[in-house]
Amino acid sequence: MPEFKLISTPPLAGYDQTFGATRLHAPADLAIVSLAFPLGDENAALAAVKSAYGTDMPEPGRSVVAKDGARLVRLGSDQGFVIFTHATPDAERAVAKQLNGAAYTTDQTDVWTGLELAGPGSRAALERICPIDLHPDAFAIGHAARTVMEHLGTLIIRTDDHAFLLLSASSSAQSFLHAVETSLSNTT
Amino acid sequence: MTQTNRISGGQIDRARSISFTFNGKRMTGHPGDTLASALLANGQRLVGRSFKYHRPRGIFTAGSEEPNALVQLRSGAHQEPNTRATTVELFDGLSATSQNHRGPLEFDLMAATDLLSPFLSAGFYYKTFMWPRAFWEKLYEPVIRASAGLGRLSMQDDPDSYDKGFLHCDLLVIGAGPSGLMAALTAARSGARVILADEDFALGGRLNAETLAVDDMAGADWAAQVVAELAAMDNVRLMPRTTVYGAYDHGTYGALERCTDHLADAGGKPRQVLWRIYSKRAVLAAGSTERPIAFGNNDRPGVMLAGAVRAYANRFGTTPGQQVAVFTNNDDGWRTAADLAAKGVSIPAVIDSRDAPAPIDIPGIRHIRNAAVMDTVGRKGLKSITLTDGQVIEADTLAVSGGWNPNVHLTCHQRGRPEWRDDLNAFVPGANLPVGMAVAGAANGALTLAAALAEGQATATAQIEALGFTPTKTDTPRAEDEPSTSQAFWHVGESRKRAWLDLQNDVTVKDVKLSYREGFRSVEHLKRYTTLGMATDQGKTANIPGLAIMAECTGKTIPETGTTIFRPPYTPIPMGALAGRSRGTDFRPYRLTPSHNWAKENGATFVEVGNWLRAQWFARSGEKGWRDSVDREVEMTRNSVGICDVTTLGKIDVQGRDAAEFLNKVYANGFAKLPVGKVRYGLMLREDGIAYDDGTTARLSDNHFVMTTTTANAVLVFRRLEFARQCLWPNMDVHLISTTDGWAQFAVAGPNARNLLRKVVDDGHDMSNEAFPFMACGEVTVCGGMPARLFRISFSGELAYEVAVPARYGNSMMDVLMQAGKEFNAVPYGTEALGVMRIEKGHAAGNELNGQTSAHNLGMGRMVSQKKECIGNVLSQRPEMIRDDAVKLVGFRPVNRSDKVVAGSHFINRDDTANMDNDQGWMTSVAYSPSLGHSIGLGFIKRGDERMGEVVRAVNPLQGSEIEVEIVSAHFIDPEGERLRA
Amino acid sequence: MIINHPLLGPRDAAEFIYLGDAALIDRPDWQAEDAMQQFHDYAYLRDNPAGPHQELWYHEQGDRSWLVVTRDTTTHDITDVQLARDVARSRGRDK
Amino acid sequence: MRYSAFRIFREGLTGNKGWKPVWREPDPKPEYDIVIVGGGGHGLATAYYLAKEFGMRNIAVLEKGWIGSGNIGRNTTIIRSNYMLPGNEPFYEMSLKLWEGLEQDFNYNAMISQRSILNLFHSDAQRDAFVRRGNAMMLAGADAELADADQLRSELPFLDFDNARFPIKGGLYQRRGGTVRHDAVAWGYARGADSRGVDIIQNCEVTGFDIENGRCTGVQTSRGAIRAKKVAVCVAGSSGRVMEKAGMRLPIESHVLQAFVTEGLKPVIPGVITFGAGHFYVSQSDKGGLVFGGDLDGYNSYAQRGNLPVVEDVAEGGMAIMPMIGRARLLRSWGGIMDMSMDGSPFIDKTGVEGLYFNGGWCYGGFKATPASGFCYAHLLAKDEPHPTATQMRLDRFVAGNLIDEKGMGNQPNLH
Repeated sequence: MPEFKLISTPPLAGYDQTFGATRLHAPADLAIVSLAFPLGDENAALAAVKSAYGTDMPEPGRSVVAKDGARLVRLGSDQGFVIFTHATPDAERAVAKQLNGAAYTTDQTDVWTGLELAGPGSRAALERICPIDLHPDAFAIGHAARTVMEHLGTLIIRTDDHAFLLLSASSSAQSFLHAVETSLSNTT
Repeated sequence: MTQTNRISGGQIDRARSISFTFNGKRMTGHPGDTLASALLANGQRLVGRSFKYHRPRGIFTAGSEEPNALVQLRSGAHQEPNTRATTVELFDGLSATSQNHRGPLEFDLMAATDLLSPFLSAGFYYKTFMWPRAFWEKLYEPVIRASAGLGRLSMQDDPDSYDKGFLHCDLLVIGAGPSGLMAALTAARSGARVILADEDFALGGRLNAETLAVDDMAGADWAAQVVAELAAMDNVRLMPRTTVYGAYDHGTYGALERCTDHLADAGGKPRQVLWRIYSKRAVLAAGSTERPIAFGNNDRPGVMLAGAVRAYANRFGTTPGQQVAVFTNNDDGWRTAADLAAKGVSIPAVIDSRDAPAPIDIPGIRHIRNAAVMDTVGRKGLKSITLTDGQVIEADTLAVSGGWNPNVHLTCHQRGRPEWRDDLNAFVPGANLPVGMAVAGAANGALTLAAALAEGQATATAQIEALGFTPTKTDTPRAEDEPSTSQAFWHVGESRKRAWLDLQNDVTVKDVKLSYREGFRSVEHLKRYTTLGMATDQGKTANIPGLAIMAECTGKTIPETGTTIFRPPYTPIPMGALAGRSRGTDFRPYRLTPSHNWAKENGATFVEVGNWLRAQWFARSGEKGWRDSVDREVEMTRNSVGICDVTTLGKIDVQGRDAAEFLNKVYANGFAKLPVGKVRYGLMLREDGIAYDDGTTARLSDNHFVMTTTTANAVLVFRRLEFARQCLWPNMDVHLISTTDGWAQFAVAGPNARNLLRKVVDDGHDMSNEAFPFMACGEVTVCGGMPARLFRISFSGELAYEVAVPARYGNSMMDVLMQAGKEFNAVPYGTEALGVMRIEKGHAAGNELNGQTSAHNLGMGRMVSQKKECIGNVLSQRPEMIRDDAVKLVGFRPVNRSDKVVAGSHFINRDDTANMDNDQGWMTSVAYSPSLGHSIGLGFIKRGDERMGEVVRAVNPLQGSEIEVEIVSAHFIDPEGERLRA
Repeated sequence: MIINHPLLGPRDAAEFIYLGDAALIDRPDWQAEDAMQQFHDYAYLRDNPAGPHQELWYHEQGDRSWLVVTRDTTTHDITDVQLARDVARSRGRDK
Repeated sequence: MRYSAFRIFREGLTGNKGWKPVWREPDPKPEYDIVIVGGGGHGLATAYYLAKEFGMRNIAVLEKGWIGSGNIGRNTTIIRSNYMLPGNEPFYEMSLKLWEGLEQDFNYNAMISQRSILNLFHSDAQRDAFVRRGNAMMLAGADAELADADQLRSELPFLDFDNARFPIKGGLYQRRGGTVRHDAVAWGYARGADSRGVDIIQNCEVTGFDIENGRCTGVQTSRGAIRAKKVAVCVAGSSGRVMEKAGMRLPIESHVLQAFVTEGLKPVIPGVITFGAGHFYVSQSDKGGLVFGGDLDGYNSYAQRGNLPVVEDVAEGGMAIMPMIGRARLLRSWGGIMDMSMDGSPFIDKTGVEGLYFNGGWCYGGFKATPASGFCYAHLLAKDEPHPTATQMRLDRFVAGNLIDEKGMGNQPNLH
C-alpha cells in the first residue's frame, strides 16, 4: 500500500461571505468536463448527450439543468461543458462512460474555479466588471457567456433571477475573488 | 468674509451653511452652491492667473467650459490641479487655492511677463532661443517649463480608488436640460431602457438657471417633477454628476460618474466610476455654450458671460456684482438684464451692438443701441467700461453675450463635421452623425425653450420607434419661444488694446492676425501656431470667435475657413478613473502555481513570469545570497534528485481522428507517426519561417495528444492552433482545449528520480528503464489511485520525469514528493536552478527563441521537414535565412575561467575594432555553472558551428567589460545524453 | 467596437484578437512550382483597402471561434460577420 | 527673413507688422524635376535636403490638405536612436545627429530637447535584451546607459517601486533621446525648403500617376496635371491608398495609433519614460501637458480615431508605473494612421516603375526618423542609389528573407 495520501486543496475552498443581502461563495466539489463533438458525427454526439442526461444540448450561449442536476452548457457549435457536483478526481471518466465515446471529453474541473453570487446586489456588483448585458430580458436564467472581467477570462451563467455562477481560471482564483469582492464592496 | 453678494431666490439651502477656504481665507456658502457661486457670493473676484501673461482673472462662466477659474482643490495627496471652480460642488471643509502665480495671487511676481507681451506674440519662441545651442536645454527651456503648466501634482500616489463599469440601454440621453428630460420621459414612458446622464449635480440644465416657465410652472420645478417621475421608473437610470465624454464606435459611449467628489471624504468608496455605455440609440441633448465678444481688456475679473451671470443670480441666489452692465449682440443677453433687474441689482446699461429696439421691456433700463464696449478699467476687478463712442460707464460686472454655440462636440468624435447656420451664426451638427445618434434641443440649434422641449420629444420618439417601441402619447409641455435673434458680431474692431479670445492660453485678436500674416491660415495651423483652443477648456468659448477673425483676414466665410475637429474627451478625465482598479499590485491578475503555498512555507523567493508567480529559489539559513541557494539546488539535483513545479508550461489537450495529422502540420518536424505512449520534442515555426515555440507533445492514445508549450506562448500557440484548425484545415476532426491550470506538473530530476517516483507511483506501473524509457509517457495512478500522467522528459539533462496530478492535489503532491524524497536528500528547485541546468545542457529558451531566430540559427535546420505540408517550412528556405554565414547557437566559456560572461555582450573577432560592422553576434543566456565551476553562456555567432575552439571577444561597452571567450558546444553537460537515458 | 457574433450576438470587440486580411485563409499549395513566391505574397502582401475589408478576428475571450468580419476601414462600420470555418470551407479548404 | 532675438525685439516695438509668411503659396507649375507627393515631415525634409545638400531647386511638394497635417502633427514627439539591428541603428543614429544640429541649420526653434529616454525593464530576460540593445547602440556610435533600480529610485522617486505588480528592475537610458515640438519641424523644413525655391503646394491632392511603358512621367492632381522627371511618394499613413493608384500592393497595413495629452501641469517628469510591462510611454511638453501613448488599436483602419479599450489599457499602464498621475486629467486624445510594415521597419526605395520612388512603412517610428528619412530619400532621388545607412530598407527584402525585425514579431504588422 502506498504510504502517501494526496489531499485536495482547491484555491477558494470554503469561501463564503455576505455583502449586505448578497452572498458570495465558492461551491464545493464542482466538477467540469468538456465535450467536443466529432466532426461529421455531431448528431450522434447530441443524441448521446440527450440519452445520457434526458435533455437536449442547448444552443450556444445557453445552459440547461438535467434531471440529475448536471448543468449542460453549450459554449460553441462543437463544444460544451457538463458542470456537476462530484468530489472524486474521476469526473471525466464518469461523463465519458455515460456518453460512450460519442464525444471527446476532457476533465476541466481543476482548470476552473467557481464562485456563486446570489442576492439583490449581484447585478449591480457585476456591472462593475462584466461587459455582458445582464438585464433579465437580455440574459435570462440559463444564459451563459464567456467574456473577460478585470483581465480574466470568465464564464458567467445566470442560475436564477438574482444568482450567477462565475467560472474563471483556477491559477488566478485569488485575483478573481478579489475582483468580485471589490465589486461587491464598492456597490454595497 | 461675509456673503455680500447674496440675493434672493435660487436653489440653495440657506438653512444650512458650509464652511470652506480659498487661499486660506475662511468663507461660507450653502448646499447647492458651486465653489464658484460661493466665491462670488463672498465677493471674491480675483481667482487665478492666466497661462502666459499671468493676467489677473476672475470667474467667467458657470459651467465646465470655464477657462479662468481653475483652482487646486484639496491638499496633500488629494490635491487636484486645474479644477474648475464652476463645477465643484461645495462641501463642508473644502479647501482650494489659486494657481500659476509666484507670491500671493494678488501680487504675482510673474505678472511682469505682461509688460513684455509685445515680444511674446504668437510663436515668438520658434524664432529665437537657438543660440548657443546648448542654452536651450540648460537655460531657456527650464525657465519656460517652470513658468508654463498650470496646477501642480502632489507627486504622491493618488490615494483614492476608482472603478469601472458597463451599462446597456435602448436609449442613452446625454444632457438633462429641457430637451434631454423630454427625450428621456418620452422613451421611458414607452418602456424603453433609458439612461439619462448629465454632468451637473442638479438635473434640469438651463431650466435651473432661467426664469422661463413650463406648463405654467417655474422651469426648475417642472424639471424636478420630471426627474421625480423618471426616478420612480425601473427602466430608467438617472446619472447626475456624469459626463458622457466620448462617442465611440457602434453606439459605445464613455462616461465618467463623480461619486464622492462632492463629499469631504470618499468613505472608502471609489471616487469616480468610468462607465462604458453600450446604447442601441442615443439622443445628444448637450445644450449650448455662450461665447464672448472680443474687445480691449475683455479679460478682467468681472467680465463674464451673460448666461453665467443669470445662472448665478437665478440658480445660486448670487450676483457677481452690484452694478452689472450688459453687452450683447443678441436677444438672450437682455434676459440677464431683466432677471437681475427683477432681483434689484443695478443695471447701469445694456449695450447692444444692434440698432434695434429692446427685445424685452425692462422698466427704466438704459439701452445703448448700435454700440460696443471698447475697453475696460480695473486691473484686479472691473471698475468701468469705455464704449466705442468714448463714454465711460461705471460697472463692476460686465455680462457679455456673443450668442450661443450648440454643443456639437460628440457629433464630431467620429467622422462628423458640423455645418454652419447663418440664421444662428453658429455651427450645428452635420448630417454625418455617429451611428445611432440623433441630436435635439439647443445642441441641434433649437435655441428656444419651446423648441427644445418639442424637439427632445420628437427626436426620442423617432429613435425608439426605430427600435420597435410604440411611444405612449405625451403632451408637449407649454413654453414660450422666447426672442432669440442675434447678429454676427465677433470683435470690436475699434479696440486698440489687446482683445482676448482664448482667455486661458492668452491668445488675442492680434495673435490671430499675426498667424494670418505669417501664413498659418488653415484652422489647424492657426490652432497649432497660436495655441488657440488648446487649453484645458479646449476653446469651448474661444474657437468660434477665433475662427471668425481668421475668416475676416482671409475674406472667406466662417464655414469656408473651417472648424477644428473635436476629439474626446468632452471634458478632461482623470487618469486614475481611466485606469480604474488596474494599478499597483492589481495592475494585472496573479497566477499562482498549485504548490505556491508549499513554496511560500518553505522559504521560496518568487519571481514574475508573465502573470505567473514562480518560485525562483528556496533559500536556506546560512546562505549569503541567491547564488548560494541556486548552486546548491543545482548540485543537489545533479547529485541526487530535485523537484520543480513546472505547471506554468502551457498544456493543450488535442483530440480527434485527425489529431496526429494536425500536429504534423503545425510542427516543423514529423508527428504523424509518433507511437502511443511516446513523447516527442516539437518545434513550431511562424509562417515566415522563424522559430516560434517549442515543447513536447505526448500521444496518450490514437486520437488523444497532450501538447506542452512554453509558459510565455501558451495563449498564442492555442490561438494559432485554432486558426489552423478552423481556417486552414477546417475539415479535420480535431479539438483543442487548454488544460494548463488543470494539472499540477512537477519535474523530478536527478539520478534518484526513478527511485523517488517508485515510492509515489502505484504498484503495477513498470518504472524500469526498459518498460518506461526516455521519452515514454503514460497515464498512471499515484498515492493509491490518484489519476496522474507521467512523462519521461528532461530539461535538466538528468534522468528526469514530469508527473502531473489534478491541480487541486498539487500542493499536497509537492509535499508528498518531498517526503518521499527525504531519504534521497531531495531538494526543491526554482526557476534559477532550472535555468542554470538548461544552459548547462544547451537547451534553447526564451532568450534564444526570441522571434528573430530560425531553426537554421538554432542548429535545428534539419528538423524542418521539407517532405510534408507544415507551417513555415516554405519561407524558412529563403536564401537570406539559410546563409552559410548566418549566426548559429553555440556555447561560450571564458578563456580566463574566473571571468564572468554577460548576456547581451556582442562578439567581436580578436583583431577587429569593436563596431557594428564587425559585430559577429551576441550572448543570449549566461549562468554560473556549479557543475563546471565557472561561468558559461549560450549565444549566437556567425558560422558558430564551424568555429569550435576559436577565441573571440565578448564586448560589453554598456557596462564597461570585455572578456575573451572560447566557442564551445552548447552541451556543457553530458553531451552524449547518457544521464537522461539512464 | 461591437462585433455581432453569428452564434452569440453582439460582443465588445475587446473580447477579440485581430489577425488581418481574411486572405490568410487562402494558404497556398506548398507543392506548387512557385510555392516560394506564392507564400511570399500570402505572408507579406495583404489587402489594405480604405473601405470594406474582409478580416479575421478571434473570439479569444469567448467561444474561441475565428470570424470573418467585413468592416469598413474608414468608418469602422461592420456589415457582415461569419464563422471563418464556414468561409474556409466555402473557399474550398479541406484537410 | 532670418529669425533672431533682435528681429523679435524690433518687430515687438513696431507692432509685429513686419513678419512675412513662413512659406509662399505658389500655384503649381506644369513641370518639375522632382514632385514630392506628401507635405508631411518626411516630404518637406526631403525637399529641404534636395535643395540644400543636393543642389536641386525645381521641386514641388504636393499636399492634399495643409502641410504637417499627417503624422508629423499627431505623434508623441519623441526622438531616439535606441535600435539594435544593423539595418536600423546606423540610420536612426544618423537621424539623431541631424536633429542635434537642425535648428541652427534651418534657423527655426523646434525646441529639440535631449532630456533622455528611459526604457524600464522588469525581468532578467528583458534586461538581457536591453544589454544587447545598449551594446549594439554603442557599437554604432550612439550613447546608452544601463541604470539599476537603486539609481532609478533616486532619480525618479515617483515611480512605483514598492507596490508594483511588475517591479522595476532597472532601465536602459539614452540620454541624447528626448522630444521635439513636432509641428515646428514641419514648419521649419517648409520654411527652409521654400526659401530655397521649393514650391509647397497645399490643398493639392494627387489623384493618379501618369505611367507609360513602365515609366512615371507625372501626376494628376486636384489642381491639374503636373509633369515630373521623378515622382517621390512620401505619404506614410496613406501609402496603401496612394500606391494603389499606381497599381501597387505594399507589404504594409494601415493601423490607428492613439496618442494623448493631459492638462498642463508644473514640471513633474524629466524625460521620456517607457513602461516595460505594459503599454505606456510618457513625456512632458514644454507647456506642461503629459504627452503619452501606448499600443495600436490593433485593427486595419484609415479613421483617425481609436476606441476605448486601448485608452483604458494605456491609462492602466500609466497608473501602474506612476500612481501620482491619478489626479492629472486626460485633456485630448487623437489617432494617427500608421503605415505598419510586415517587419516593423521602413522602406526608402525605388519601385518597379521607373521614375517612381517610395518612402513609407514607418510604423510608429516615423517622427524620430524625419531628418534621416528626408536626407536618405533626397540622396536616393538625387543619385539613384541608396544612402549607405538605408541600403536594407528595400521593398523587396521579404522575397529573399532579409528581415529587419526589431521586435521579433514576424509578419504580423499590428504586433510591431
